[in-house]
Amino acid sequence: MLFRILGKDQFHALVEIILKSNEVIAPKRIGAKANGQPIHEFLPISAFDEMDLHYRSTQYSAKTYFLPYQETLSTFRLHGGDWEQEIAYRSEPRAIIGLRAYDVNALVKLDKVFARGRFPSPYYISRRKNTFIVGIDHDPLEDEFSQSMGADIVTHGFDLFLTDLGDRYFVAIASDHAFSLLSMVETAEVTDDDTQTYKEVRRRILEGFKTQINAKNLPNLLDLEFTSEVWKKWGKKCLSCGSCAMVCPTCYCYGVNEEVTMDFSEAKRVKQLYSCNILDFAEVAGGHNFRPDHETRLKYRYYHQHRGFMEDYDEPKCVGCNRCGRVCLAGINPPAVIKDLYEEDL
Amino acid sequence: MDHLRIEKKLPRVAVFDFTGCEGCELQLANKEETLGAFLSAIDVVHFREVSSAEGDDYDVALVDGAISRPDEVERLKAIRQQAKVLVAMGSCACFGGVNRLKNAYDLQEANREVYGDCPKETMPTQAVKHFVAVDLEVPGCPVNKDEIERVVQHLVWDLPLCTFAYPVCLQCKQRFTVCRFDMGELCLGPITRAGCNAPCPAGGLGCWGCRGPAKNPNYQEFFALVKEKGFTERELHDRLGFFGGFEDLL
Amino acid sequence: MSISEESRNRVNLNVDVRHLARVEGHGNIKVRVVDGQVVEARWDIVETPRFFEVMLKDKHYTAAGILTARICGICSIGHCLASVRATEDAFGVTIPEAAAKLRLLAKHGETLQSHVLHLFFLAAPDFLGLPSAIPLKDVNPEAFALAARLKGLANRVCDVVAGRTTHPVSIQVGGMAKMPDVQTLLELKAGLERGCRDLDAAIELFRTMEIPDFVRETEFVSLKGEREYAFIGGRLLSTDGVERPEASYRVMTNEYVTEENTSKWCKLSRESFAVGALARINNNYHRLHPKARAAAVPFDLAPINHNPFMNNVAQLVECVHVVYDSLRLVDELIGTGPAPIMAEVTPRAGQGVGAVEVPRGILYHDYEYDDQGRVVRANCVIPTTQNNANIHFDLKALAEQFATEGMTDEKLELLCSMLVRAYDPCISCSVH
Amino acid sequence: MGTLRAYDVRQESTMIQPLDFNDRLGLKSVDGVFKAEITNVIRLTDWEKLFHLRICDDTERQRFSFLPGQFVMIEVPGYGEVPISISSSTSNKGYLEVCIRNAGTVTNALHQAQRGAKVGIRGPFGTHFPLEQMEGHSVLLIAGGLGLAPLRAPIYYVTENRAEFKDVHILYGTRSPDQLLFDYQYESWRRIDDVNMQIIVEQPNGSWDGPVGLITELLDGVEVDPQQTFAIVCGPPVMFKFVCRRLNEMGIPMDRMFVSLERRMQCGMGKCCRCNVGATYTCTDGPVFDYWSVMNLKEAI
Ligand SMILES: Cc1cc2nc3c(=O)[nH]c(=O)nc-3n(C[C@H](O)[C@H](O)[C@H](O)COP(=O)(O)OP(=O)(O)OC[C@H]3O[C@@H](n4cnc5c(N)ncnc54)[C@H](O)[C@@H]3O)c2cc1C
Ligand code: SF4
Ligand code: SF4
Ligand code: SF4
Repeated sequence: MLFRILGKDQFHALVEIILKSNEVIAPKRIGAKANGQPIHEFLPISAFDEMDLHYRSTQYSAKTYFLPYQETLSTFRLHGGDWEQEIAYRSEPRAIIGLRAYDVNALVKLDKVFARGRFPSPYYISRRKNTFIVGIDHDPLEDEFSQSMGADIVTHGFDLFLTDLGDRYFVAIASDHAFSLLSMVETAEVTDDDTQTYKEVRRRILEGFKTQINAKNLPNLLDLEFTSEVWKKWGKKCLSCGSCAMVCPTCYCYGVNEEVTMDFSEAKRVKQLYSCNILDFAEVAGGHNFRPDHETRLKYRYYHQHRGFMEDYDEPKCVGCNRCGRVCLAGINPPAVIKDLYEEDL
Repeated sequence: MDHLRIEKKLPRVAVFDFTGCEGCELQLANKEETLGAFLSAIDVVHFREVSSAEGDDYDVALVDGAISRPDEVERLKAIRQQAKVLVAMGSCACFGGVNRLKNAYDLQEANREVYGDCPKETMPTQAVKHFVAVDLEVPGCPVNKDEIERVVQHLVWDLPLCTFAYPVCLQCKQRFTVCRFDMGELCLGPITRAGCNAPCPAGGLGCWGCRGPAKNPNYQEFFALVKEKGFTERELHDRLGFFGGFEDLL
Repeated sequence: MSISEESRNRVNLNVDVRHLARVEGHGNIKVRVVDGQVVEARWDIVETPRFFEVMLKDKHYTAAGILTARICGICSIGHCLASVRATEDAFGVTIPEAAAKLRLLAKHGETLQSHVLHLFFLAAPDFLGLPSAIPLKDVNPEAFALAARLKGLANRVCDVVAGRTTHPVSIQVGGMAKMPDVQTLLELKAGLERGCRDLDAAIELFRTMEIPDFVRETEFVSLKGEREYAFIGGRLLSTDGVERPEASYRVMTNEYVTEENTSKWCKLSRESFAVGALARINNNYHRLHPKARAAAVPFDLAPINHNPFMNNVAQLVECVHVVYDSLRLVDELIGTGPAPIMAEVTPRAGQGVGAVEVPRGILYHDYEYDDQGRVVRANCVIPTTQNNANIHFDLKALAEQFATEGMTDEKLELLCSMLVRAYDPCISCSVH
Repeated sequence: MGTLRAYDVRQESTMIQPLDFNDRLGLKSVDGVFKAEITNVIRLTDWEKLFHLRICDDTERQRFSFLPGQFVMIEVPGYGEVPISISSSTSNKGYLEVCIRNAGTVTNALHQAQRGAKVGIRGPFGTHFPLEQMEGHSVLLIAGGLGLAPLRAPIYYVTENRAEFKDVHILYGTRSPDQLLFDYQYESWRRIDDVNMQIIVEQPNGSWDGPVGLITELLDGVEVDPQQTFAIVCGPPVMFKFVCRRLNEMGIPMDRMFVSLERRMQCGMGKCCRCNVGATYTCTDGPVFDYWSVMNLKEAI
C-alpha cells in the first residue's frame, strides 16, 4: 500500500474532479431527529459542501448502492407464443466518499458472497467494479462494536482511505485507479512527523472503543445455546419487521417476485431484499413454515451472522456497526443479546 | 398467456360503491401509464362512477364502501348472488373504514344534530364481510392501484398475488424513510400490513393503520414500546380505532 | 291557441334516472311533463349519510384533516386544506410562506386532476355519444392518451407535494410536513411544460363539443380574488353583490334540510345559487392567468355567463390557469431553497373557519376546539350542497324550455343528465 | 481528464458467457435461462403431472448435463421460478423430465400449460447422489409420495448400469393407491431390471390388494448386508426421519444414507439465503446430504 499526505484544500479539489463526471455518493445531512440528533444518509451530492464527513452515523448503509432494495434481474418480452429474456447490468461509474472502516469491511464481506464462489453475481460485480471508494477513519461511536468484530481496521476493499490529521489527510492508496486520480492534485510525501501524528490518531481511535462484545467463543456458544431461554426473551420482543436487515450493511438475503404488465407484453423478475426475521421467510408450498415464531427467526439471524458465515468464510458476517440495534424499535441489539448468551442464566 | 398456451380470458368486472368517499374507485382510473392496458384486460360491465353502461352479467364484483343502510344490505346481497368472486376493495369495505367511527355515537342524536327535524335512515356502519362472504380483501384508504392490478391479474390468470407477510416498516425502510418514531411521532407501521408502499411515513405522517393488522403482529411488544416512548393510551386508541382494521383489539 | 301551443300540449315526457352514472355518489333525476306542462322536475340525493360532523367530535386536531379528507376521494386535498385552515384559524397559527405555496400547488394538482377526470371521463362521453370513456381508448386513442397524460401530471403534482393523490399526508396543521427536493421539482417543471402543450391539444378537442343553448339567470358565489385567482381563504363574494369575510360563511350559505334529500340545500339572495368553476370565473375572470383568459375566448366564456353547461368550459379554462400558475409556483419554490415549512402549533380553545375553492366550488370547514386541541363542534358546508337547489331549479327550467314537439324521453334524459353532470356534483361529499 | 474512467462490464463481455453452469469460470449471466419447450405433458395423478422438456437451442441442449439428484429452477415467465428435481436419466441428452405437483401459483400455471409452451430452465444446481461411490454395493432406493420423482434419476442410473450394483431394492409408499406415481414403470423395473420393487399404501381402497402400512414396514422384509449397502431416501421429512432411523438400526452407517432436503429457494445459487440453515445452503451444499450431515443441521427436519 502506498501512503501520501493530502491537504484539505487538495481533497476538496479532488472531490470536485470526481464530481465533474461521476455520480458521487457521500454522507449528507438531511435533517434532525426529535431529540435534536442530526440525521445523515449516503446520498448523491452535487457539490463538495453538501458532504458532511463529520457525520455520526447513517441509518441506512451504503449497501444499497451495490444491492438495491429492488432490482430487476431480467425482463421477458412476451410475444405471440414465445418470449425473449433480457438481462442488463448497471455500468455507470460512481464514487462513494466517506465510508467508515466497518462499512468498507462490510463490502469486503459482500464481495465474498457475490463476487467470488461458484456463482458470482454479475449485478453486484458490475456495480462494485464501477464504484470508486474513499473511506475515512472515525472516532468510534458509543454503541459501535466493530472492534470486537475485527472490522475496525481495513486493509483492502477501498480505493483511497483517509485519516484526518487536523489540517491534512493521511491517505492510503489501494488501487492504480486511485493512484492516477491522486496525481491530478497535489500530494506530499509522508514525513516522520506525519507518521507520528497518524500513529497518535490511530491509537486514539483504537483505544476509543467503548462497546465490546466477546466474539471469541461466539460460534461455539451459539451452537451450545441453541435452545437457550435468551432467544425466548429477545424473540418475544421482535416485531418481525425486517428493519434490522434493511439497514445492516451485510444482510443480503432476498426474495424474487415476478411482475407482468397489464397488457402481457412484458414480465419482470424483480429481486427484493428480504429479512430472515419475516414471518414467511422459510415457508414452503402447502403452508409449512420451518420458522413459525419470532424467536426462531431472530435466532437464525444471529446464527447466520456469527456462526454460519464463520463456517463458510472464517469470519463473522456482522461488522459491529450496530445499525440494527439502533433501528430496532424493540431495542434488540447485538451487544445486549450476545451478552445475555454469555450470561445464560436469566 | 400465449407462451404457456393458456387461453386468455376477458373477465367481466363490475364495480359497486356503498358508503364511502369513492376514493377507491377513483384509484381504478389512476396509474395513467397502464390505464389503457388495465381497461383492455377486463370487460367493465358496470361501473356507475365512470360509465352509464349497466350490465349484470359479471364474474368479478369489486365492492367499495361500507354498509350503513338497510337498502345497501339488499343491494350487496344481490351482488353476492351474481358474482363468482367478490372483492372487498378498500378499508371501508374491509373493515368499515372511518365511516365506522359514527358507531361510537348515538345515531338518533347524530341525526338530530345534522338533520334537525328531518332524520335520515341510517344504521351502524359495518364491513362488507359482516353481511356476505368476501373472497378477497384488498384494504387501504385508498387502495393501491398497483395492488388492484395484481388482484385482477390474480383473479384472471392466477398470477401470484403477494400477501405481504411483513409490516409497513419493511417498505418504509426500502424507501429510505426516517422512522416517524425518531421524529417523535406515533406510527402503526410495525403492526400494520404492508403493501401500500408506505406513503404516509414518507410524506411525514406516522402510519394510521389503514391496511389493518399485519400477519401475526407482535401487539404486546408494540404496545409496550409505544408506552415507553411516552405516547398515551388515548393516542394509541385513537389510531387503532381510526380505520377499523384493529377493531378486535379495542 | 296557436298551432305551436297546441302541439306543445300533446307533449308528454317522463324521465326517471335512478343513481345517475358518471357522477360521484348516488343521485336521482325525475322529470314529468304532462300535456306540455312540467308537473315535476326534481334532483334528489339519496346517498347514504355518514355524519362526519358527529364523528369529528372529540377528535384530536391532528386527526381532523386526516378524517375529513375521507369525506371525498376526489377533493380530499381540498377537504384537508379547509380542515387545517380552520384549525389554524382557531389556534391563531400563521403558516410559513413556502408552505402556503406548496399548499396552493397541491390544490392546483387536485383541481387539474378533478377537472380532467370530469371533462374527459365523465362529461365527454355525452358529447361523443359513448356510454363511458373506456371505448375512447379504441375510438380515439390520442384523446385517451392525452387525458391519461394530463391526469398523470396532476397526480404527480399531488404525489410530490401532498405525499399522495387521494387522501394527502403531508398537509398538516402548521404547514407542510415535507418539501420536495430540487431534482423532483425540476422533473415536475418539465412535466408541467409538457402539460401546457397537452392543454392546447385539449382545447382543440373540446372546441368541437356542442354546448346546449340554455340560460337561467342565477347568483354565483366564490372566494374573492384580491391579488390572484383565489383558491385558499379570503373574502367571499357573490355576483349579486354580497361580500363577507371567510368567518361569515353561514350568511353566504344558509343551509337547510329538505324532506327527500340526504344532502342539504342552500340559498343566498335568491331561491338558489351556484358555486364552482363557472362561479369562480364569473367572479374573478380578470385574475385568471392570461393564457387561461385566452383559452376562454374561442368558447365565448366571459363574465357573467348564466349557462350552467358552460361549467365544462370553465373547468377547461381553469386547467390552463392551474398549470401555468403551478409553473410559477414551482419556479419560486426552486428559487427559495430550503425554507421553513412548518410553524409552531399550540392548541387552544377557540373556533375557526377555513374556506377553500375545491374543484366543484367553495368548501367551508368550521371547528370549535377545547383547550386540549380536541374538536367540540364541527360544521362542513360542501359545494354540491350549495349547488343542489340550483340544479333542481335548473332542471325545471330546462324541462320547460325543451318540452317541445319532437322531444323524446331519451333525449330529455340525456339533456337532464348532462345538466347535472355539468355541475360535476360530488354527492358523497355533500352527504358527509 | 482526471475523472474516473467508466469501468464498463461490457469490456468483459467475452467473460459473460451465455449461461453455462458446467463451465465454472468467469462472470456468468447467472440469471439467464435456457429456453425449453414442453414437448409432452403426462398426467400421473390428480395432483401430479410429468413434463418432458426440450431445450430449444441445439448447442445449449448439447451442453446441458446433470447428475442424479440435482435440480433445476423452472422459470414460468410471468409466474415465477420454482426448484424442481430432475426426474429423468442422466444419459438422455435430448430432453429432461420433471414431475410436478400442483402445490401453488407457479406449479399451477405449469399444470395449465399445454404442449408447445415455452418455459425457462436454470441449472442444474446442487449436490447429487454419489452413485459412482455406490457401485459394487447393494442399494436401497426408498421413496415416499412425491419422493419417487427425484428418485427416478438414481433409479435410471442404477438400472442403466445394473451390472455395477449388487442387490437393488426400490421401496415405495404413498398414502393411497391413487397417489402412486409412475405405475407404468414398476413392471419393467421388476422384470427387466431385476429390482426388488415393493409398494405399500397407508389407506387402501377397494381394489388394492398389496401391503398396507407405513413404508418402514417394507424394510422388515429386506435382507441386506449393512456394511455393503447404500441407501437413498426421498420423501417428506417425517418419512425420511423414520426410515433413516430404521436403516441405522439395521446397521447402515449414517454417511451411507442420502436424503434430499426441501427448503424455500429463490436463487439456487447460495445467495438469497432462503434455504440457509445456519451455515448450510440447501441449494449449493444440498439438496442431497448424507444423513449424518442432516442430523447435524439444526432445524433440518
Ligand atoms: C431441491 C428441490 C427440489 C424439488 N423438486 C420438486 C419436484 O421434483 N416436484 C415437485 O412437484 N416439487 C418439487 N419441489 C417443491 C417445489 O419447488 C414447490 O412445490 C414449489 O416451489 C411450489 O411453488 P408454487 O409457486 O407453486 O407455490 P407457492 O406456494 O405459490 O410458492 C411461492 C414461492 O415459494 C417458494 N416455495 C414454496 N414452496 C417451496 C418448496 N417446497 N421448496 C422451495 N421453494 C418453495 C417458491 O419460491 C415459490 O415461488 C422441490 C423443491 C426443492 C427445494
Ligand atoms: S430485531 Fe428489531 S428491527 Fe429486526 S425484525 Fe425484530 S423488531 Fe424488527
Ligand atoms: S451490527 Fe447489526 S447492522 Fe451492523 S453489521 Fe452487525 S448485524 Fe448488521
Ligand atoms: S402507511 Fe399506514 S396509513 Fe399510510 S397507506 Fe400505509 S397502511 Fe395506510
